[in-house]
Amino acid sequence: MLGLYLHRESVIHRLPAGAKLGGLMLVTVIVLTLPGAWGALAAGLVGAAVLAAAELPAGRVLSELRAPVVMLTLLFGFQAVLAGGGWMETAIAVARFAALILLATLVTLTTRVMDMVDLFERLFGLLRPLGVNPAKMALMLALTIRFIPLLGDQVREVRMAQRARGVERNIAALFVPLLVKILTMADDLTAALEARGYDPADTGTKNGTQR
Amino acid sequence: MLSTRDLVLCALFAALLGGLGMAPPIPLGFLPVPITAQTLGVMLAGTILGAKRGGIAALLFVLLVAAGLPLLAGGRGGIGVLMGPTGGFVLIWPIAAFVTGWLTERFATTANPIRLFAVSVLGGILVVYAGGIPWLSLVAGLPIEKAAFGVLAFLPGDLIKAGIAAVAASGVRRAGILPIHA
Amino acid sequence: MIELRSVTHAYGDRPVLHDLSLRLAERRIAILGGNGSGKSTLARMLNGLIVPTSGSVAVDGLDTRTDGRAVRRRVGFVFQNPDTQIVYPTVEEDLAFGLKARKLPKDEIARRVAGALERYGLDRYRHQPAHQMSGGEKQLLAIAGVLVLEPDYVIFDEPTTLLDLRNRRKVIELLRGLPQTLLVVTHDLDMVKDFDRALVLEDGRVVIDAPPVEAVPAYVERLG
Amino acid sequence: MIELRSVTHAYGDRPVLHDLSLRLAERRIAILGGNGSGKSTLARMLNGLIVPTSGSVAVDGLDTRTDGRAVRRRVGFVFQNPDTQIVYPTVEEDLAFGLKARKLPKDEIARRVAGALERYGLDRYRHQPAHQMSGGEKQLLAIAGVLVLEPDYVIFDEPTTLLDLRNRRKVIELLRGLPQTLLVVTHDLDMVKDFDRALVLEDGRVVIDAPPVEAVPAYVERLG
Ligand SMILES: Nc1ncnc2c1ncn2[C@@H]1O[C@H](COP(=O)(O)OP(=O)(O)OP(=O)(O)O)[C@@H](O)[C@H]1O
Ligand SMILES: Nc1ncnc2c1ncn2[C@@H]1O[C@H](COP(=O)(O)OP(=O)(O)OP(=O)(O)O)[C@@H](O)[C@H]1O
Ligand SMILES: O=C(O)CCCC[C@@H]1SC[C@@H]2NC(=O)N[C@@H]21
Ligand SMILES: [Mg+2]
Ligand SMILES: [Mg+2]
Repeated sequence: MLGLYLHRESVIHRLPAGAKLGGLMLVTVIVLTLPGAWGALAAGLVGAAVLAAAELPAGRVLSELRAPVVMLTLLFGFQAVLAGGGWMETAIAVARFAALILLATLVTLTTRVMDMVDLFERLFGLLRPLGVNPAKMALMLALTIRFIPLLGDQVREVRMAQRARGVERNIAALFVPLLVKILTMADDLTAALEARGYDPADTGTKNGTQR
Repeated sequence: MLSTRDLVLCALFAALLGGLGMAPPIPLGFLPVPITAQTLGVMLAGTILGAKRGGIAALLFVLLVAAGLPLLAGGRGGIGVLMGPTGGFVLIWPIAAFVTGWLTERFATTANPIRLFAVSVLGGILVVYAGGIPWLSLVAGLPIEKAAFGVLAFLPGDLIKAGIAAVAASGVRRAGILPIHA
Repeated sequence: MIELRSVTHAYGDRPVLHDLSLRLAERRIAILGGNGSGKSTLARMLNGLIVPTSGSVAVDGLDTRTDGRAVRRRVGFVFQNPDTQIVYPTVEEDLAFGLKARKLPKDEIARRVAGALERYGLDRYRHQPAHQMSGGEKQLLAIAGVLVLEPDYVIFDEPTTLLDLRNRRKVIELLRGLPQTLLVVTHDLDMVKDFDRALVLEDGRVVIDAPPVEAVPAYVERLG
Repeated sequence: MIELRSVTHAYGDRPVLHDLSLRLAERRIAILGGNGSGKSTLARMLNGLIVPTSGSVAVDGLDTRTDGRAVRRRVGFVFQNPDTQIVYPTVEEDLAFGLKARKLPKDEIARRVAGALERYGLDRYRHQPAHQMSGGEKQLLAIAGVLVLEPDYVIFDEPTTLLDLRNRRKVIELLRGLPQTLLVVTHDLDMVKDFDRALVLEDGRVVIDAPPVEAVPAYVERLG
């Protein structure tokens, strides 16, 4: 996976997160309602324009699309063959989703996680009457993004440790140590968050440090 | 209500769900829905974290996919994908994790792998199919019986995942870590 | 000053600290002891991350049990593993995290982050994902993330164990230059030799309490 | 003997080891170097956990690329963090894990596990959840879990960093008593002073290759 946010001093980078996500939604709806190839074409053009304006390395960004395109082709392609839908239809479906994935990727590449999370926090504010705590949701989203590469490291480490002990492939045996590690790491992560001034009681709900 | 530790655990399992997307998806051939490892994450979130935290973990994952992160198997993400034929399966994951967790809290609080397997099947397979089949039928224009019949092809894989979830959750319990009561 | 009054702590029914009473007023205090002797538990107690099962801990007169939040504002904490301390994906965002949690105004946050980026040599990593940095750089970021909050006391729990000699030296130098009161848990006896005081823990009790010149040789001898 | 022929390794497009050619035949070899210099990558290459991007590694004539499994039977590996290596919830089950994977007969497994429990002082933890043990005990268990497989070579990647002085000494003594050929990655220069050979890595190249009496002072000097 291409790193999440890729810093550039571009107009697109400076746009507010809300505008970018709102725009993405709008384009998505348009693309999915426009008939035939038109939607894909429109989204592709928007994508190309944004890609250029964002001053991102086009080659690298587009190569990120390779896996999803292969995947989409396999998904929709078989359908064409077996269900007799025709290749044209498959190509259009693949192009539509590929263009939408490109647009989504461009949003995450040009928006800092913090800004994205702030946006979610404001949106969740609307759900406060339902008992939703927007600050907590926001923090969890940020943590999730941070934990994904951390987890990748843990998986690699655990797998290597198993191979080193002569077990080349044992999925059940992979998950036990992985989960034990994740769960023990949770203690340290919790302490570190609170040590840095995060206070769960801060945002309306009660429940201080407890172990 | 959620302690800091709960926030961390939810985020960790949401990340785990994302991490399982790195495993290459397998296309079936006759449905525009692949076999993926990610439902295993749904089962693990439920059986290990319980209803509330498990549900939130899966919800975080869905929100991040909606925000555009390429976290679905094969590097896909964004609202567009969620509107596609597989969207129903994904959107139901928070509820599926919640149900798995709810059942776990009631019937599978020990290290007994059989019970853990059963709750994983009910929450992580039945609920997911219940969300996925009607959506698939609608979006792909398939008659619902055909969609339901096609989805049966996922059953062997999903049963294996439930087995892995049961063994793993049982191992975690035996290791003496039980965040379900914490 | 940090004061412990008959502090006892148990995890479940397993006692880990036994009736500790201490007044910690020196500028640089080392906490030594074997694996499992209770060092991390004691350290976490000093800023209220853990509250004692019985007894009390007070920082400048604030009780950690009742004023935990105010205590943590004064007492920063750096852990052994930087990976578990970094919250946001990129360096700049991560430095801002604690400041945002304190609800400081935006421009104040920006000012302090910029200052920290420069002071700790992290400027060129500003927009870089933290997980791509080396172990030493990550530990610097973790320390910076705490110091940017301008605490009066900083506790370090084995901050150099994962570092190589060069990075270790860097961190030690950084510590030496800090104006704050420092409490350092470590197995690295060399690092604390010029400290003002060293406590040696054994099975949750302080068995040596003296300046390092005395305490370190006595500790080494105890190890047999 | 382990032999590297023009080994190069890159993660993605980032080169980490550059054209290394080495014949490792000494009984005790130390691998030194800064954070990120490529020590762990090199160590993992020696038992085929990582295969070179170009070039080849052979252990007693077996190529790690084609005979990875057979190589790993001969070459044991102990990681820095014992938590990663401990697979099964309890001590006894964990020790049996690697033996079962080798499909040894049941009574042979029981015999070897009992032997290891005794030899490494783990007998009283036998049925205890491994992750509730202290750091030092966990590291002993991790080492025991590898040695119970009776490899001819053992690679240690910073086996003592998380340990206190006493446990560190225990591990060092344990290493000293091992009949196997040892390769040890470490930042602990003291630990390797009586080794037969020390390699110092810098940016993926061997910059010093000499007995520790020469190599260690030269390395310290290089650090400036
Ligand atoms: N969350 C916990 N639950 C139960 N027991 C714990 C917990 N944390 C620590 N312990 C136990 O308490 C004792 C003291 O642990 P502590 O972490 O304070 O030791 P330490 O001196 O920091 O050791 P090390 O040098 O290995 O870091 C150990 O026996 C440890 O196993
Ligand atoms: N799986 C990986 N993917 C990408 N880069 C990696 C990976 N593993 C290591 N690296 C990079 O390769 C370089 C060498 O890493 P390596 O772990 O071999 O260093 P090391 O000498 O063991 O360092 P340390 O003393 O910190 O353990 C580092 O820059 C590291 O960031
Ligand atoms: O990646 C996606 O777009 C969503 C895939 C949904 C896959 C469903 S979930 C239940 C069933 N089991 C599988 O392995 N795949 C399907
Ligand atoms: Mg400790
Ligand atoms: Mg290393």
